[in-house]
Amino acid sequence: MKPRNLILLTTLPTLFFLFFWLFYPFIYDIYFSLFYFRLTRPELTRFIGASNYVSILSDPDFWTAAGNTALFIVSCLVIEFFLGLLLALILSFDFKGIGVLRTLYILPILLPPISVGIIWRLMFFPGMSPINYILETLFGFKVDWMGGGIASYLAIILIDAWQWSPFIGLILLAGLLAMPPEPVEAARIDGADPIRVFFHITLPYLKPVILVALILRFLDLIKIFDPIYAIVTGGGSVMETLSVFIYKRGFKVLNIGYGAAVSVIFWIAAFVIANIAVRRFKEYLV
Amino acid sequence: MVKKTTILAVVAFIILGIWTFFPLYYAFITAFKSRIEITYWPPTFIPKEFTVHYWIIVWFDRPTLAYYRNTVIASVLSVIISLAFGIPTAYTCARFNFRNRADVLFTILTFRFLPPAAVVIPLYIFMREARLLDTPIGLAFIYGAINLPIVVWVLRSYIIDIPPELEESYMIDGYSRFRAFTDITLPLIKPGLIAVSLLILALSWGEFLFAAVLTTSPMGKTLPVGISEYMGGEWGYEWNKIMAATFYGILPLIIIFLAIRKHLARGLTFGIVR
Amino acid sequence: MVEVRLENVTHIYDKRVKAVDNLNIKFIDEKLTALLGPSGCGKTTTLRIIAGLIRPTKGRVFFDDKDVTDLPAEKRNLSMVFQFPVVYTTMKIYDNLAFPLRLKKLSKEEIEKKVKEIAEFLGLKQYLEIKPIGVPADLKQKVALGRALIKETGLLLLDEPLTNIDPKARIELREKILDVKRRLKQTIIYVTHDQAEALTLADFIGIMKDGKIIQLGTPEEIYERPNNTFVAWFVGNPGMNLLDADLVETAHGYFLDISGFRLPIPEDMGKFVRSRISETKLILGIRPEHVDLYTKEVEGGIPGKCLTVEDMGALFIETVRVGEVELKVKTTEWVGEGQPIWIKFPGEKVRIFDKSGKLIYG
Amino acid sequence: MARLRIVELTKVFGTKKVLNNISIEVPEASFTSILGPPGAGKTTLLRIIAGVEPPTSGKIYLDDQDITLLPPKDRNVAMIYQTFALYPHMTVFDNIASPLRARRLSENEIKKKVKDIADFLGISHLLERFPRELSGGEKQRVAVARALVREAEIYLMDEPLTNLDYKLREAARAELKKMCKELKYTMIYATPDPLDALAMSDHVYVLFGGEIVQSGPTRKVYDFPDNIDVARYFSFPAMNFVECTVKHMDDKVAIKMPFTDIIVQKSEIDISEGEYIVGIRPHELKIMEKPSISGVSFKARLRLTYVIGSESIAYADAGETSLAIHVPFIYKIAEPKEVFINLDPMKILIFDKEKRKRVWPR
Repeated sequence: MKPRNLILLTTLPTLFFLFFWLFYPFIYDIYFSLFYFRLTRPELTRFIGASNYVSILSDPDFWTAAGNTALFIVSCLVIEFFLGLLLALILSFDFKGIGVLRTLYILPILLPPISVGIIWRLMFFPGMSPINYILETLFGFKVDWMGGGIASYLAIILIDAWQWSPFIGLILLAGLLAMPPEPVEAARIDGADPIRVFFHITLPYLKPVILVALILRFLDLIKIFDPIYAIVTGGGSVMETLSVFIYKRGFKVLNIGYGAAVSVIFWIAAFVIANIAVRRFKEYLV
Repeated sequence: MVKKTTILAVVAFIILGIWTFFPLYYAFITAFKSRIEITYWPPTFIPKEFTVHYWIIVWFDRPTLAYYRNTVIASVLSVIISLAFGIPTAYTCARFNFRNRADVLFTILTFRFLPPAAVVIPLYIFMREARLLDTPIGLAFIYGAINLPIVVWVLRSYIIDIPPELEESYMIDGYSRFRAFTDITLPLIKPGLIAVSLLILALSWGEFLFAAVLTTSPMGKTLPVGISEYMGGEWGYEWNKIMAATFYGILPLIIIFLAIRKHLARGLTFGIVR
Repeated sequence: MVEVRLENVTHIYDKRVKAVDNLNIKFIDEKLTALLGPSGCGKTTTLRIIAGLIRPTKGRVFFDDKDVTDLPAEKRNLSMVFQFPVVYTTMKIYDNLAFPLRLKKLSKEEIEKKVKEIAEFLGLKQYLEIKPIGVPADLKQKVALGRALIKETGLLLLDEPLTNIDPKARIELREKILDVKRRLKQTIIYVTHDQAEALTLADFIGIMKDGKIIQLGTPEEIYERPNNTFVAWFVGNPGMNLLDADLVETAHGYFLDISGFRLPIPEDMGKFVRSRISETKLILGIRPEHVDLYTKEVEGGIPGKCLTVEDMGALFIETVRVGEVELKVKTTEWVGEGQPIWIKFPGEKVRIFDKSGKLIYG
Repeated sequence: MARLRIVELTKVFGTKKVLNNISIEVPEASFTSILGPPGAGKTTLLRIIAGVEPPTSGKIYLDDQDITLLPPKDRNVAMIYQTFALYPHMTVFDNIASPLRARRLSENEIKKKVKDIADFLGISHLLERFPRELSGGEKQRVAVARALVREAEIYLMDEPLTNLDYKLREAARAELKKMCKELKYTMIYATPDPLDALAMSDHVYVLFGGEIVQSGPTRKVYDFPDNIDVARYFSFPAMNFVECTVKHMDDKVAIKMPFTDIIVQKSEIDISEGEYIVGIRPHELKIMEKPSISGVSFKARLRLTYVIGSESIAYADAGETSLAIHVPFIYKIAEPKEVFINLDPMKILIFDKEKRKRVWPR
């Protein structure tokens, strides 16, 4: 077979498959977004042009959700980076049994986010929160984690950090372990103490790996949904991100047209950001 | 100096250890507590009465077995689908340097980061029309699609590590390119292939948003959705049952995690970090 | 200015691999000693033990009779250049060179003076203001060498510093290392697998194999009087011809019986060899360039046939068969394949080893 | 065995022409080298001959059959890669048996053939091992065995000696040459090393930047390079080049170089007046204590000597010009010193300064 045909035969089906499931629905989003369309009242469906967009963009709740998403992304990235770096550093020590610890300490990564959310919901649940008990015993105060506002915001960051700091830790650890020993050794022979070695040699060396970890984390955080859902559902107070906003306005209320319009905005924003971000990986294409 | 570092490291290990394992521990022992004990204040950190009752009962007072079955079907099928599309693409993108290769690869990768929430509404309508609502088959296709970028990128990185000379040499020995792929490359990337299969199995296993929207009948739900529904309604405070169910749900994932630990960084970074 | 001494040093990796095996060696002050050996012989491990980057499993390391075995690398006050050029890519080349001095807390003026001096010496002046990213390996290695020299320590360790340098740039760096050796009174330990570098640069060569020093001597001693067959084969290009032989004593004097022909040897040599071995089996060694080769029959010449000729430009390497053995001969004249030839072994160039490979005559 | 003919072959990758209008003829049972620096297109050329890479244009004939479009499995060409390309998940036996299995031979036949070739190459004891358990030299033998186990029309070798250490290389050259002669194989050997080409091949094609710049019998190309680039590349040690001016004086010709003049009869060197570049091989220069009566002698300052195995290269400054001199034995100097250098005017090459083409010898 000619290489050209082989390439077409192997790439086109994949692209088609992806487009069918993940792009074609977006076209539908655009279509629906131009209608007033409730699943429960199909007889009321009518073309309304850009009205859905107008009402979204003038809806303060939408802007709050967008702002919340941005805020979550920034706070989670900062906290997870530092925790992840700390984790990577201590796990890079070499002693007997470190292999087991390296596995155990990154365990949360592969747990389903929704299960993680449920486990933490227990940790935060009013009236039975062991965290509140510890806080009360040690510091004499309690927090209403699920009551909305700053506390809920903190709770969700904690959940995300718990699950994903190990992800950053895992990547940085891989970077640390792949680091050639010579630069550190050379710096030691030059007479540098461990702290200088860390800032002058190790950290600059890790820079590309850190960038990869943060970009991937960033792109995932845009979609943040599960932990918030876990905290919010069944009575928790509202702390909406864009994903939750679509879910609630579009789906739970079954206002498809409106939800589709939010989806279009969100999809385009995510696509542009993701496409720019992933192209930073160009150097890894070989 | 050395001693100070060691002490600091030990302290960090302990703090991070508590932070990582306390929630898991507490959730785990909660599943052994009695109905009354879970409401105790102060909460108990070691169950006073130790009962396995709820570990058994969760199988019966909800269709947990059906959840399990749906999850298994959806995730296993999604692995097959994404490998079927992904392996050929990964191979040509690793072996041929064609003009639009970078665009193809980046387009594929971008799809991984699109928010599911933004396409879930049309997919709901589509699935309803296609009569795939409430079936694991429908979910399997979607999971296959969202995991396809991982398969392409990760397997591509494993294939690149196999020198093309091996295949060429095999072709010069007298075999076709297809045989060279099946006899040489495939056996050599086997560890990577297994790892990436288990990784996407795990990711499909725990997917929530699509499953929550696209399954509505009790018998059609997957584990994450089923369990999340324990939280509402009359079950809302039965944390022992919720936790038992949760742990049943994550147990296979812990086994997968242990199996692919060495490939995890590479798998989660699309083959970028080795 | 530093005499380095290893006493009974043994190093075992992963509880299994014995990289260095009970090593005793003294590196003479202000001389360049090369550790030469095939890959995996333990030479780099030895160097890293001296640097303090590895703590030996057993044994002590002394600098001028001071036991430094427990001292970490940063406190040993030595400098080192690695096989893979190590530069700090986040700093300008100026700061790379200044880095060790800043750690020593020298004044700004002093640092500037020294950096300028070193940059001048290594030809780095026009590069001082750039960061060493994407620059060729030889430039990086010069920066690394500069960083090693600027500290003015008494001990310089070089770990295959030319191996990863492009062959053209190697010539210049080699000259710089020779310059360093001439100008500074440093003890230099130079690890290499390349006999050319060792023979050229070193005052002393230590040949290593399987974690042991097999021979330590001047390049001339190593080349002329290899004390065993491994050294004889390893050094030289091609290595020494080594032929199994049998010492025969007859009424007409001594002969070496090599399968298919006999080589008469002088009386005193025969006697000497006889007195040193218990049996008659031995190994005769002769370097390819020392075999005399004739295309016409000569008195005392052993007849044979030329098998293959390798044209080496300036010289030819002939593989010839005499009796039942093959040996290599270096010639300046081309001799065609299949042509009859006669060879002679000049007595003073013949080396004799016992069956275990130890030198007994020559 | 077959002869190979390549006609006007061109290969374009993207916008880059990696091979440009290549025409090659390889006679049956001959050893042909493709000599060129890394990146010249040697590997691509071999891969096109093997059929794993299609050419952009041009034809390839095996005897008289056009094989340009045949897939590799249908053209019976064997190739040995620089990295040996052993299949890591197969034993040595299965590696060697692979081309036989592709031809659907019976298992008994396969066993016999593999055993024969393994005996021939001395690797019978390795058949049950996996490639990772082999040393570099053993891997190379297995790769050779896999190529030789079937009777291919053409054998292609892509730098099979590059990944061996120098001790193995010096033995491998003679062996490879001998084997090809004995078995009458048609061999195409790609290498960046002028010594490989010189030592082994009957014919050489010099490939620069995807173009063949010169071809012919190996020693002829070596002795009479068409231009400066070939002369610089295909010489070992690398040739010295000196700019000169040629003046006619009656029946004499004066070649004025910066450090000395060569004056010869017009009958000896017959070129017109003008600016030229002289090429002098390092082994045509001799170091002397006193000026010699024959040839041309001039003063120079011996700067350093570099020992390469059993030979040396000395670097001397004659005025502003640095010259490399090959010395066929180990030669070292402690300090730079003044010497005389002798040169035989009949051994020089003269190139046109503008066109860089050889003008003498004609």
